[in-house]
Amino acid sequence: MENIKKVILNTVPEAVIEDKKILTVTVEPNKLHQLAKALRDNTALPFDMLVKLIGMDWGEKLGVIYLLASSTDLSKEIVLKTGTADRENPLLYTVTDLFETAHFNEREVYALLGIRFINNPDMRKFFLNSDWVGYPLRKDYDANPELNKLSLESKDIIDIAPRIMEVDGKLVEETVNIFAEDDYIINIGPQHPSTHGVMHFRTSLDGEIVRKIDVHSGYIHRGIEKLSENLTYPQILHFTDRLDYLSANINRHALCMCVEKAAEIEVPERAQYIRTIMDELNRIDSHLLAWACQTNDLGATTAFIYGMREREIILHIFEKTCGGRLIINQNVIGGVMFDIYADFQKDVKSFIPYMREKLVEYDRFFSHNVIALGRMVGIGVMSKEDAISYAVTGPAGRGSGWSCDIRKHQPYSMYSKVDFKEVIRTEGDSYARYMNRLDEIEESLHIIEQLIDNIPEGEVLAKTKAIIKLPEGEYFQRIEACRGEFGVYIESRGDKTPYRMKFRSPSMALVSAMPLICKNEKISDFIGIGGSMDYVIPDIDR
Amino acid sequence: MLSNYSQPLEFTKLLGWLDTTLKANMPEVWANLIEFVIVAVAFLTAYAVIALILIYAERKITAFFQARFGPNRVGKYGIFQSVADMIKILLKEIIHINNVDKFLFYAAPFFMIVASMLTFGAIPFGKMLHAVDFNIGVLYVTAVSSLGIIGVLLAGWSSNNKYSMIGAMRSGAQFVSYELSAGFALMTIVVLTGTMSFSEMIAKQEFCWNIFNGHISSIVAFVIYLISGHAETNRGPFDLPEAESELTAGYHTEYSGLQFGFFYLAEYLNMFIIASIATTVFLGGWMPIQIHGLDIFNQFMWYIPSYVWFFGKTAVLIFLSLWVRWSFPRLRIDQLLNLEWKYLLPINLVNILVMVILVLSGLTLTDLFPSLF
Amino acid sequence: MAQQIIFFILAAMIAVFSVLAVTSKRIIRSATYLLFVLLGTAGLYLLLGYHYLFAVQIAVYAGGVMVLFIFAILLTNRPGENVKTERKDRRIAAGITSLAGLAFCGHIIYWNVNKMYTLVVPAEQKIQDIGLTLMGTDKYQYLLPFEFISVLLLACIVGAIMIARKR
Amino acid sequence: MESILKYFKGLFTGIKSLLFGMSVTWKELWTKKVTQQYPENRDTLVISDRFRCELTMPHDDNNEHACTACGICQMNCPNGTISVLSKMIETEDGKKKKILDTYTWDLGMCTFCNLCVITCPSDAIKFNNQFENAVFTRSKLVQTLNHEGSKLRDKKKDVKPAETNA
Repeated sequence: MENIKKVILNTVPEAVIEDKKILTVTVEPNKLHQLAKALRDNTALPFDMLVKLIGMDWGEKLGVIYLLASSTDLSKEIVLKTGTADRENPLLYTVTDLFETAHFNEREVYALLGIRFINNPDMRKFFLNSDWVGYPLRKDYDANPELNKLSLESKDIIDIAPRIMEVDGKLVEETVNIFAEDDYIINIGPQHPSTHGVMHFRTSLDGEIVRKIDVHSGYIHRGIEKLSENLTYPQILHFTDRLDYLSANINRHALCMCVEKAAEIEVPERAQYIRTIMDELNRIDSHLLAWACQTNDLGATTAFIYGMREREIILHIFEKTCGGRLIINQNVIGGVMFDIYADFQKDVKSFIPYMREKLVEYDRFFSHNVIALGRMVGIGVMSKEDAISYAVTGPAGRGSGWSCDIRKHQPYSMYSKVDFKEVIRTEGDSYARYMNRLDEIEESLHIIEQLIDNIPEGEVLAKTKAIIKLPEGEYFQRIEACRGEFGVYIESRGDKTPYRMKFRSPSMALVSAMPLICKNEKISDFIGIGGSMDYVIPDIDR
Repeated sequence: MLSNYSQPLEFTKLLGWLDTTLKANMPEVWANLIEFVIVAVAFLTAYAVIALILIYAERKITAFFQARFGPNRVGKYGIFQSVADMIKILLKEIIHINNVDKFLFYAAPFFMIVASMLTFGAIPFGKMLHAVDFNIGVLYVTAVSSLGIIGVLLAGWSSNNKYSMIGAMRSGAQFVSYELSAGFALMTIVVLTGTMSFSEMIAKQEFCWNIFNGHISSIVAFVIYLISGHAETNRGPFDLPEAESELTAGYHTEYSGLQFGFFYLAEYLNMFIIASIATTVFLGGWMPIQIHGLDIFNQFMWYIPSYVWFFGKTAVLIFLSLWVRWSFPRLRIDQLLNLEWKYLLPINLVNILVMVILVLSGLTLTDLFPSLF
Repeated sequence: MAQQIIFFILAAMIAVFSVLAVTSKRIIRSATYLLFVLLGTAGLYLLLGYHYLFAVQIAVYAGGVMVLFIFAILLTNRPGENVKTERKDRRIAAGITSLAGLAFCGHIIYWNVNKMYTLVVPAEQKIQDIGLTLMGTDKYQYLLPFEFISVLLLACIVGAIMIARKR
Repeated sequence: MESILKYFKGLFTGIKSLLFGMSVTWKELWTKKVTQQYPENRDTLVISDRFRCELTMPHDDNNEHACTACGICQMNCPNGTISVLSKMIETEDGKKKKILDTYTWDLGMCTFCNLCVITCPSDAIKFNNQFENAVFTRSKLVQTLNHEGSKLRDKKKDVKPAETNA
């Protein structure tokens, strides 16, 4: 990391470097792009993955925090900060040309904090309507409902994007049309059977072929990050289950770990075991649903129900363990809410061989079906470079040959002690993503097998203070959720509530890559690719 | 030959008696008119009843393929479910849509239903249960069933909905291609039997079904006919025109109530029609299984009435179609056209040649073993 | 008697829908009306007992050509928009021309219709005969024209593929 | 030649894969179904003890509960589902004491996060597994948990430990 400091100082000599847990660099807005580029192009250890892009309102300043990681070794992280004191018309420079994933994130920051990014090719508000009054995540936001009245009027969708470009050192405000005038546009969503939620793709078609996709999101945005700012940490926990509801337990695990690390709470080993087993069961559950939905997207309704049948067994185990099936509320700060029930081991152990048998059946039924192969092999190809640039992680990223499993790179809980394989395929097509999920179910079974018999006796919940306050500081936690890397960022000012809470949702990266990989594919493959990416909308609309 | 066997459960006598009594008691014009009406009413009833049974059977069988129970709330085992559905569809409001071509929008479902009705009329359901026996039966069936596609195209166009439109376009491409294969497969058998009339075809299959008679060639034609028939009825895995995962409901997205009911009914009846044509052309139609020389066995088989044979064979084919439908993912449009133009059609063309050679050089089963049949 | 009634119904249907097909401004409706005309014609064949011709009329015209018509119309961008009514003098000219055509055709039909009755034998054609006529090389057999048409269609298909390839 | 070989190989492997698929559905056709038939199976239906359906305040035979009206549950609830109304009474020995008046809980707003139960210092509330909670109006979802005329259980008398989840 010393070399990195040198690189930073060589590029931007006036950068302020702080040696915290993660190296933190603060620079002026006009130097940020230069620094990010230098870090990305650093050959020895390229920081080419933008993990999180966090818009911040520090009070006097508005700014952005970038968490960068190296695609070769995800545990190497660096934090960049920049900000502007101009609250009326805050302008920062975009990094979209360096990290594609920044595009949607910057649009989100614009919608929620009002910071506009120079040179971002499309600076419409993400999540919010263009006529929304105020910027919700600013501390001085006026939440008076009179300002943003509920409108029942139908609004036309405006396909004109404003943007600010820098031409010869001057800033030019201009607009661009997203679609050409005679494009044949269909709306896939917001209510559509195959968008897996309330997602809206404006799709321009040429016959059956998709030419361009414009993503609209935010139909079910709940402002969880804003809500969290007024709630205590134990209260925030129940939101995490409602982000990506299919990896509910894993998300909750992430927030618990972040708080535990910050408050220096030791989690009992038994709880660690239970958390890991439940996480993996959750992963199997999610991958089963993903498999089922993908087959359904490809038109095989029967396979869909087979997936549901197996998933039911896991849900039943969840129900017996912690009284919830989907939103399971199992993890709490300091451990788990419920100890395992008497027959837990027996149930899980009988599930493992059953699931293995079913995996063979899935293989026979769908994985080699000639129609299915035709609809998945070579369809929706995402190269490794694109996967990194769009920060697409999880089974999708690993399908593009990118080793991006946080469980391997930054082991947490019991993952350092168990033996498992990171499933990687290099084809980058729908089929690779599809097969990755099935193989990951197998790996998860393997992990559970190693843990289930060795759960140590003891407490499941560490003693914590009645009111948990985190010491002042910034806390990052990354974790491998079912769809990829899930991240939590907490900025604490020493209160019982966070000053700023930010979740990194893997689904947002998956969706942001959709326009790229669906281009020039058939419309039915667009649906199939969507299934193979397996995004969950509430995860995006936090 | 046929009348040698006693056939107690056939409708032959009843129909004959009806005809003679009517003609004895009134002028022939009126007798004919009454007969027409009776036949029409019988067909309409059969049409509705078969559709209801098919819908129920499909839902039940599908459920069992899919680890479910299927309808089981309305009546024991849910047997009245489709009746309830029918009542619901009849009572449902027909939603009027703005900015559509009203005339075409409302006419479209009728094309579908009329086309399948016309085809339905020409099917021999049993001995004497054959409304119109054209001597070009096969050609007639292919011709009138092709009218249905116009309904789909017009529905897609007049709905003023882009999903419907894409569905209709797909349907057009699909239907035009697969009709070719279906037609060729039937032609193969026309070559074998030398007739286009359904009644003559059935008569020729008394001891040896066409599918056995032309062995390899017939079986290939049979499989191709089933595939392309399946595709023509727009059912999975060929249900692209209404692919629910991408087009929500394709060409009938905007229809409701009875309008939708027509499409729904026609779809199920088309499935039945395809199966029954396959039965008639390949599997001996309503003819019971008979073995040359074994009179006792034959007599025994004739005790089972011909319409039971017909519906039994058809049911087997329908089951096969359901089985296929619920096992496979949907094809993409280019896969669909590839299957037709790269596989089915070339194979079909070769197959028809093979059949000609088989017939000309006397290699069919009846030619090879005349004593057996 | 019954035949007469059906004939008049069919004739009226053909006449009305032909007029509608020409006068409708919406091209897709015109196509549909034309379809009804073709179906009516098919009905006439059926009335005459020409089952084969009836089936071919439906299969080729109604089921084939019309499907392609409609399909092609669907492919065009906003068909039938901006169609203007013709100027009055042009409409009158067109009307006179068509009346003249009607008179001419009517004259021919009227003077030859008696002869037609003697030529047409109302008997059902056997499929075998039709097949032999199409495929035979003797006098009054049509293999050569049949093959000519096949070659023509092949040329059309090749041409279509060439055009499609260019895009 | 090779392409012809590929054509036929593709054809036959394709058909084989389709037949494999059909064999799976065929097997399923004859397999006993696992679907449960609710409400016929009400008698045999097993709902896990931990399943969270309705918040309840257990009362004993003397119509006494353990709620001291401290309001911690109300404070901890992220959605404002619970409202604890207390009143002041005068006890026999003349001291003023705060006791529970009404304890209302809105099922319609509850997210079943269990925070109220785990933070309750006197184990006065718990979730039961009565899952049939559908009603026709929203207002019926607002329930009062303490029974009519109930009072606080005397701590000294309370010998048996509060029920905990297994």
